[in-house]
Amino acid sequence: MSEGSKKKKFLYINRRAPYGSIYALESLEVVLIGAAFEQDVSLAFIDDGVYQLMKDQDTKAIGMKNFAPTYRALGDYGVTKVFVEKESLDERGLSADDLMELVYEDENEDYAEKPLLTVVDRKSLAAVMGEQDVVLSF
Amino acid sequence: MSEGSKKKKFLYINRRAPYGSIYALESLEVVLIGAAFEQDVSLAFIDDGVYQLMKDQDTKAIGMKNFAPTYRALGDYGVTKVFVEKESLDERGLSADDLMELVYEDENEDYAEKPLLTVVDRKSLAAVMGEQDVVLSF
Amino acid sequence: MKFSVLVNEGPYTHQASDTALAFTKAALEKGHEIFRVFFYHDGVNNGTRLTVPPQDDRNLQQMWSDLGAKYKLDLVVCIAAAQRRGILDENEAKRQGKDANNIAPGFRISGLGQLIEAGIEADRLVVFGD
Amino acid sequence: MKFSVLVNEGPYTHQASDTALAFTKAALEKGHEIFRVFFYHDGVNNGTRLTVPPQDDRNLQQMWSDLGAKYKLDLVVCIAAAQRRGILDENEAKRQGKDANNIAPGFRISGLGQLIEAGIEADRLVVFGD
Amino acid sequence: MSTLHTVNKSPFERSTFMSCLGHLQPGDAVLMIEDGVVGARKGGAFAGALASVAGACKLFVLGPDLAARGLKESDLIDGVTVVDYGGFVDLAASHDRTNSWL
Amino acid sequence: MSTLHTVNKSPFERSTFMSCLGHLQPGDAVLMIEDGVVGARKGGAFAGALASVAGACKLFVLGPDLAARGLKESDLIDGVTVVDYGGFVDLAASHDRTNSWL
Repeated sequence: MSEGSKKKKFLYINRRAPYGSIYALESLEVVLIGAAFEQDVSLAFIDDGVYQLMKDQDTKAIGMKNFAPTYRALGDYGVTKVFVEKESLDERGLSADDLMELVYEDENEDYAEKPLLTVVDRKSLAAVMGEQDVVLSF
Repeated sequence: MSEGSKKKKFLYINRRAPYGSIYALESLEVVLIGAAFEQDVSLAFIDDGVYQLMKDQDTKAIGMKNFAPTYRALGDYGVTKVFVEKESLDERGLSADDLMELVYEDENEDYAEKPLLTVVDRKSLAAVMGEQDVVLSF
Repeated sequence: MKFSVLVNEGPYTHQASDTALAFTKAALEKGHEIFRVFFYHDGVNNGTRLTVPPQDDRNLQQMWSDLGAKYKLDLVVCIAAAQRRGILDENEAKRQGKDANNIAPGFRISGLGQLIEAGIEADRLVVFGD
Repeated sequence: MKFSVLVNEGPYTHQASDTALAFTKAALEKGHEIFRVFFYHDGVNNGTRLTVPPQDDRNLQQMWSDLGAKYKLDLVVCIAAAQRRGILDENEAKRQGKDANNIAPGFRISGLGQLIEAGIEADRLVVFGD
Repeated sequence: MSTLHTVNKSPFERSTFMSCLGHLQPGDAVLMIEDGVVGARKGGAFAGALASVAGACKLFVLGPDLAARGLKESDLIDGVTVVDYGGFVDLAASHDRTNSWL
Repeated sequence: MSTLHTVNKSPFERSTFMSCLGHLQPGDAVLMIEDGVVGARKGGAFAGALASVAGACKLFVLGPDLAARGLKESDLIDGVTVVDYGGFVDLAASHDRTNSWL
């Protein structure tokens, strides 16, 4: 980016389960469009938002499009700071093993494949929230 | 009512605070329209629904119509079984004194004025729910 | 058995319309009768023909209209809720001095009394919402 | 200071639009600038001119249009969200082969990029929703 | 004279799930649909509350919603039966009334 | 570098209120608006949780929403300040960012 242009820290917080409401899908649409603006983007999955990342989502019988595979593309869009809250997993009887194995290629390290999701505790996530310029919660 | 016509037991359950969403108001609209059908109607206020009955609601500054006075008309519409759940009041730090003093005139007892609201416990209310033909929750 | 269905939320934002549609279809396929589907609150937004969902997504208005045509369903949009939210048929648009209408094929606009009647006439009323 | 406002719910069903309107008005009256009001999710439903609220109720679409005219506000309805929910302007209606449009005066339809831009250009982005 | 209760929201998001459990009568049935299905997961914070009513009431989840959220029947607490939309219709028909906790 | 958090739903209905309280940083402010104002009532089930953050964070409620629900300033737990829409604007301006818990 040129020196004069603005670069802001954007955090998208995903708090709701997918499919029961459209917020998860329309949040993802914002993130993908927003990638073109080359801002400093982070994603957080907390509360029921962690269900958006579940493995083996199968939406055939509810007649809705399964958009879980789109999360695999986040790295290609330059979105690599993706946090999952540990306490939110714990409360739901879930662990990181229940989530999709998402990776990205690190262009700063010869495109080495790295895990996309970082499980962090609530306190660390609160600190991330406190470092942003713009926070959008869905 | 004539013997051949159907008379059903309708219960309207009000679970949400007023003004934050339209459900309380549009529930009241159903109850008032429904009165013309001369069914056996009960109302229950549980969870945040108890806030619909609060005294001294003043909506001037939020620019919305205060529809609390409409509850005073319930008796005139023949709706006299109105239950408020005790546990819901307790959890919110409220008591019956915080609620509007609503009355109706009992046409079976020479139009004696009687209190409209009956505070009942959760167990009794569950029993009321189990006696209905139609239950609508708002 | 005779069912009535109440849909309290619009399409896409909440799953209510999807679930109500699947329930209604399953009931009909089992040979039950659907006395009426009543659309209340934001549910009235299921009845606009102006929606253009993405090509890889379902079209809920179309699915309701199609199911309605196939089984001659009575799809009723509450008039008071519809006016608040901008769902009008040709008559209503004229009466309110509006220059356009947006009601979808197979839906009709009527009063809340139709919901009470749906509760009285059906053996079961099943509600879908937020 | 420069604010942007995001409205995520439609009128009447949730209080979001009322609160956003009151916030926007208060900010303007304090001399702040409103860079943009962006309507997303069901928020796009604030932008239909076909609403006919009861006579003793507020008309939120009218209030947004009026405030927009008074302060020359940029009221932007998200195109993707609007298509799903049946909010169209004349161009979109033509492009999609629809026989009517319903956008209200003072609102314009544009892409999600306008929301990101609103976040970048304003000092603060304030969000109202369900 | 029993009731079919439906719960469509996650107990982690809304109070309807617990409010429903607090208003059950013996012989009633609870059907978790849409986001409500996540409440039936083994090891979750509400699994105990749900299990505590399983003796007096029958518990069901809507299979299509379970699959959409990446959950399997084996992920659920004991005593929960998975049904499809046809099963939902059967439950509505076989109980005297439906109470949708919205 | 502090945050204004807004909560617009009742803690008795949704989990956003408690989730917000769990993610505060010292020096942040919480503004309860719309149905969220009921969480600040004295004697309510969430009054203790709210009071426990009052030392590290500042607490506000939107007066117009409080009045609409029949509550008065004297009904609130100690340490909560009532503001109007102009005060909401001032809070949004004086904190570095707004986090709306939806």
